[in-house]
Amino acid sequence: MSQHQAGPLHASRRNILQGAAALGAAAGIGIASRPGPAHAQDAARTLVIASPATPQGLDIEFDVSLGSIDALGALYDYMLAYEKMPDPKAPGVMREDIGVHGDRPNGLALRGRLAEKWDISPDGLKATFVLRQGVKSNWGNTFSARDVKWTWDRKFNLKGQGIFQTAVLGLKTPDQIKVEADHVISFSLEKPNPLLLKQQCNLANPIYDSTKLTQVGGADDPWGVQFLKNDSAGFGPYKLQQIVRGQQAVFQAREDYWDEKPFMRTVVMREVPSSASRLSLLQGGAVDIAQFLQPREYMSIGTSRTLAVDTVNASSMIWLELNAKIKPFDNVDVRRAINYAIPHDDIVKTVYYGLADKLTAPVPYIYPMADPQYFSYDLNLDKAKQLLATAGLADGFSSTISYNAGDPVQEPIALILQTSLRRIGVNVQLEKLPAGVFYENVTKREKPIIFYLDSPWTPDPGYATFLYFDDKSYVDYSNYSNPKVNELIEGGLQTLDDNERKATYGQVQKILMDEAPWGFIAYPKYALARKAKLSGFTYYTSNNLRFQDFARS
Amino acid sequence: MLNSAATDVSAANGGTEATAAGPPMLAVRGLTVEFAAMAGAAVTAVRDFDLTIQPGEIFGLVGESGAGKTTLARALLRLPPEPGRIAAGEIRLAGRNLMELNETEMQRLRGRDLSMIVPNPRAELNPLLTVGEQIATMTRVHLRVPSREARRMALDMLRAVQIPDPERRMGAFPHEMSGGMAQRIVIAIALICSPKFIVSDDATSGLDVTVQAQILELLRRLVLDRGSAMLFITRDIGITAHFCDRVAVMYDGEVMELAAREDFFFRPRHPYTVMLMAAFSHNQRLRRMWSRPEALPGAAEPAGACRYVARCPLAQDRCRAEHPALRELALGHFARCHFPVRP
Amino acid sequence: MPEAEATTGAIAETGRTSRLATLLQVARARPRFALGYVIVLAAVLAGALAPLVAPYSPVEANPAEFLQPPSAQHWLGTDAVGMDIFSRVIYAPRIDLAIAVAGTLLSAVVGCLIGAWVGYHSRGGGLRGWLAYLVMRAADVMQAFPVFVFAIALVASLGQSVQTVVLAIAFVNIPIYLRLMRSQVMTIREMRYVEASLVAGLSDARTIARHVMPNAMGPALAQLSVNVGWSILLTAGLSFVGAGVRSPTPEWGSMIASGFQNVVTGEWWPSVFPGLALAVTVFGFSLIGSSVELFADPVKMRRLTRDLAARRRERAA
Amino acid sequence: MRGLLPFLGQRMLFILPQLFGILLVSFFLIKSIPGDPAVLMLGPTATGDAVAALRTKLGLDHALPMQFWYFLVDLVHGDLGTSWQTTRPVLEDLLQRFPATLELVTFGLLLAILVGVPFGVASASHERGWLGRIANAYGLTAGALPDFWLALVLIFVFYTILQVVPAPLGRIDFAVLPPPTVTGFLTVDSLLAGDWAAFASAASHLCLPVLTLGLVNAGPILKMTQSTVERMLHSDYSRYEVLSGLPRGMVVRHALRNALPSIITIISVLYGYLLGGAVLVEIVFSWGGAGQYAVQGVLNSDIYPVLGFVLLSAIFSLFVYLAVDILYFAIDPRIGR
Repeated sequence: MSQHQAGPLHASRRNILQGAAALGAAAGIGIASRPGPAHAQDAARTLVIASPATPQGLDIEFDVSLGSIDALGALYDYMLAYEKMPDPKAPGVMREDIGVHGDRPNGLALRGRLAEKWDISPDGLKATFVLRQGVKSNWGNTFSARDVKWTWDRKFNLKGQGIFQTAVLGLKTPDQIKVEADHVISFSLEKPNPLLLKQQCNLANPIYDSTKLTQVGGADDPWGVQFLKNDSAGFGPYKLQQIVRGQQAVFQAREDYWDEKPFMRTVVMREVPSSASRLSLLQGGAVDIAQFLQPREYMSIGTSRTLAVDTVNASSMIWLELNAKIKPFDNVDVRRAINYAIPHDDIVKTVYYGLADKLTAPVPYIYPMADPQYFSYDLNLDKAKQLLATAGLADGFSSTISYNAGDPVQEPIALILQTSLRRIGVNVQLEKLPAGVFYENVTKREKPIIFYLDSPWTPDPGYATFLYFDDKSYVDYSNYSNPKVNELIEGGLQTLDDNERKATYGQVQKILMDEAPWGFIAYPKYALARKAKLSGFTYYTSNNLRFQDFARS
Repeated sequence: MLNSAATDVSAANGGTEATAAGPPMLAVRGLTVEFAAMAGAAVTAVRDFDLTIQPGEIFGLVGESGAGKTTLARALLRLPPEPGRIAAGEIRLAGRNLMELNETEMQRLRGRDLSMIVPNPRAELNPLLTVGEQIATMTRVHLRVPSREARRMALDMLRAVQIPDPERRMGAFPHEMSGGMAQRIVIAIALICSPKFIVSDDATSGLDVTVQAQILELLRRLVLDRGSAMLFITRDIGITAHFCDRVAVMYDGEVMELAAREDFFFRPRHPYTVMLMAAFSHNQRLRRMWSRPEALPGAAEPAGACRYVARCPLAQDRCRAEHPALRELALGHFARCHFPVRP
Repeated sequence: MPEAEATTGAIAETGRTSRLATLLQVARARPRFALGYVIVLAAVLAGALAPLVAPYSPVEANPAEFLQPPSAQHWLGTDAVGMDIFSRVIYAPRIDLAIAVAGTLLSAVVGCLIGAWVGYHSRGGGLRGWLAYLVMRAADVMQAFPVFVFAIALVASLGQSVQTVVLAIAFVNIPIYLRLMRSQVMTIREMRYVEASLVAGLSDARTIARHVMPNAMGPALAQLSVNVGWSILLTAGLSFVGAGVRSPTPEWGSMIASGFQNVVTGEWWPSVFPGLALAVTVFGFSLIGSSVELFADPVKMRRLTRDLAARRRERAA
Repeated sequence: MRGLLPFLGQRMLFILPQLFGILLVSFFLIKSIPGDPAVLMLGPTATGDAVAALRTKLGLDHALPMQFWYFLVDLVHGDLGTSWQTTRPVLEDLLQRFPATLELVTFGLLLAILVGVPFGVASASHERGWLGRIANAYGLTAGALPDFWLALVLIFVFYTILQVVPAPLGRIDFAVLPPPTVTGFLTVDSLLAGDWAAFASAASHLCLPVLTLGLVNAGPILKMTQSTVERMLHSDYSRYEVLSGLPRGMVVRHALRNALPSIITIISVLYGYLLGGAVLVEIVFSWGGAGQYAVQGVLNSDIYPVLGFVLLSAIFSLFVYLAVDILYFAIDPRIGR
């Protein structure tokens, strides 16, 4: 009897529960079908990247942070590009063919992008580009020579990092860039410049949609600075769908892109500040790529069947700026002594887990004309002490090494250095600088020894050495100054003959290694941790990803 | 105290009201309360105490500060002040031996059959609860009446203790009441369950003389109406003269003299009693001497001596050598003295 | 309830005859108090004797042996650059205790001095009374500040060094002592002997120094130990976000921080051991703090003595 | 309740100068940290001209007092400035991050209360029993644990070894879309949206950080509860209740009620403190909360996030204290009437 009574009651309760479950399920479907990046119809064509930071700005003039450079290669197109070739060591990985090709025009293996044809006059003073027709921007505006002209005018006017781009080409006024016809543009130089074509491939020279930018900026903001903080106007394969800084940026492939449509229709960059977290997201399958892991974490991926790590030799270098204007680093022997006390092998093994090579030249070893033969600074504490004695510092001295708290490898390297330097009587204090103020400290050049990790994007020894060692360059953060070196570097930047240049830069590298303006530490490799099924990774000397390279098998 | 003396006293004590039927309302035998000390022997605050109180009787107990009155009062509810502990003795309430009850049974009994009226009631009442709630809680807990009934009973009780405007006062908080008003509330709490026995500890000490008189009258009537009995503990010997059926005086944990009211006041036999009365009846200055801390009974008295010997003007060698027993000097009149004062 | 008070008072009286014996008994009966002193003593000794005891240099990187799990060679393992964790853990009290004790003492001295002055003049009018009021409002502001953000900002603004951390810790603690002292002094100010000394012609400053301060120091002193423990935690916290002492100074907080990334991947020892040492030390200080609190509180002390006596009696029975 | 409004009004009057003082101190303190926002904003490749131009634009070329004045003027207009790190208005950033911190701290404190109060009451009413001893030991231990270390240990045990909780990576799985923002509390919002997947994810991410904060902060709550309830149980009125034969449970309940003001006070103090004090736990769990935002601001010379955070937490504390006052008012008839 009591069971009979309980029966219907139970039933009705169950009904209610079922109803609730149905509601829940409906809600679940609601989520799944909600138009969102992570739930696009075709998950296979969505690329999810765990990144240390979402793009801070989207304007290369003011921002070269990690997230930003990955965005640039997707949102913008460039005049030229290097041809791709398979990486000699990493199977399945492509890289730019940046070598010297005597058989090709201008000695370079280039392919046209926004420029279809290009030509440099025999005296090397004028370059003419014939531009591609029918290219549309993400705002639907048609590409023309005016866009190129406007792009370079912007650099002259804003005086951000673009002013460096103009200077490196020897451009003094905007008038040197001329619209010859609707789709023809020319660059006129006072002196021949071997970088002219290389710079057209440089990530820092994206071509803007001038129509859109002049229109949105109006008179107050003729160069569209405000607009470009949070949006893009370019001719690249993707457009920006959403950016929430600190959380994520979403990119959508453009249907009206002029070239081959990218495989990945949607790209989601999620900000995950901790590298361990990025790794664990990749391991959990939540993301396709985990960027910038720590060396130890790459090793931990090891032999996983679902994950893979691509490791390639790269253009990055990490070194100590030995400030030549601060005693005792004005003394060459002291700088040499420091170099002899760097335990390269320990650093490469303990800190990088082998994912680096020792820094054997003042330019990236993958660049043409880089020559490791002048490197002689294998760990030799006796020699170091001897050099200190020669410098009158037999009892050693005290100093400070400043490093970036935001780069996890710098502290362990600093600790190893500290121990090693103590053995030659040099007592260094370690100064940890928060990531945000680290670069300010580098640019102020007031620290005796400060870490620096950088890569000269243009694969050219002249470009690289000018950047770091010519005292006219504002990136000469070690205050190194040698008129002879200046002369050689600048001479090589006005020569088109590759053989002559090779000799010149050989000499430059020899002097630099001898005078040791840096503490030469390592070439960190570029590594990409990804799902095994993801293919197409291509390495660029600007160390960025281009989302359009990737496909899923 | 010698055992023989104890039995002696209890027999005589009970004999006072030999006509009363049934067991006495409260019978205490050999109650001893000790306080532990970190170093040295324990201090005895109430020693080998005997007391018998009949139904309907109001028994006065007078003593100075430190005589052990409060310790005794609380020990009767088996809750001696911490860190004291009942070391020996027996407490019978209407024949039931309280020492044999467990804590839960004791808890049910307190406030129900055996309740206590405390001094300084404004501090004793819970400041966050209305007085109505506090009174009603007693019946809800002890008599298990529903809340509504409990409220009604509380209201009746407030009327009974003559609180003006009782409906409004039900919702008042203790801090909103005067001392006399709060004292009435505490009396209401003590009496609402019609307990068999009430211990009143210095209940009127903080009150104005006029209020004091009203409250005493009220208390007397309520106790008698309900057929209860009461132990009325006070420092004020004068009150007992009007209010109590029998009176005892206590010194250093012992009864020094015990007699029916008239006997006690007209024919005191113990030197201490005489001194108390003299001090009380003469002038203010002497009265103040009563609670002077220097006058505290010393724990250092030799074990074999009369506890009062140090202050006694009539002390002789025997008083220092032999602890006197409580002797019945006349019918129902006891004194603990080798050399009682002639009446 | 005056009578019960009097009785217990009498008992306390007998207890006072042998105060030291009581303390010893309490220590025996409450071994945790003794434990507190033992822990702190051990930490101090570890710091003092570290150069003799430590098997390795606490700041020497040995890249050949990085991230070794605990073993016979490295009792507590090694960290990411091969420094011996045991050596670093026992060297750390030098920094952690020094900073915490120095910071606490500094704040106590400054806080008490200002607090005494403010308390002395709080009831007065005029310029001094107004200034005293201003000081109290400033203390309000300081205390309303998120402590941690404030401390980091101080370190960031003054530059990273041991002295700065000490200063930051002193700064955030000052209001505690200021308030304690002020309220004490305000009470004592009203006492007769203070007026007497004023009437006798002593200056304000001398009155404060001679009569007010000594009588008002009690609660501030009782606060010290707990505060040292708390300051150790704050020091470690500062180091954890990178605003504390410089690497590789052996310091528990920064050791925990440097091992932080390794914990997720399973190398727990670089973080866990220093944290354990830190927790045990702070625990020691809070034990001392609670024993001081107990000795300073007559009511609790009485209750404890009674408990002990009761237990002794039970044992005897 | 006629006394309540003037009572609260008085509090408000007191709080405004205090807010001003806090802003003043933080402004000059952060400004004294070396670091030029213009240089930092423009990055390493900026030229001197560009930096100078930006400095003018940001008003950095004015004297500090003037800069403070401009900040106050903007503040009155609801503009808290812009963070150079996120390049977003600070108010927007904070509205996003503050609820994250608040959710963490609120649940953490709830747990702390759930542990601390019953345990404290139990130990106060069984002073000499084993429960009292455990509670004593717990109170002392919890106060000694560095929360960031406890967090690491919990991660090691529950994530690395047992793998029963998600990785310590923020508030919700990356694969799960966060629910539309209503309160900013992910758990609440996902329930409002009926999104069970999001709720499960948010709740599982809350587990360890809440456990950390709960366990550590239960210590002071326990101690306060224990000592106050103990004091109340030794008070005249508790003794009187025992004398009146009220059952032990009721006496303890009344003692707890009388102890509530002290307990509420310690909880409110912890609440205010934890907004900034939970930052270490936020860092360990990559929580992305307001405390983390402020600390990053301090470390990177990003002044406006710090000022914004300090201001917001002061205002929050103000509300907490108001709530506490109202609670006092409700609990204790002696206040304000």
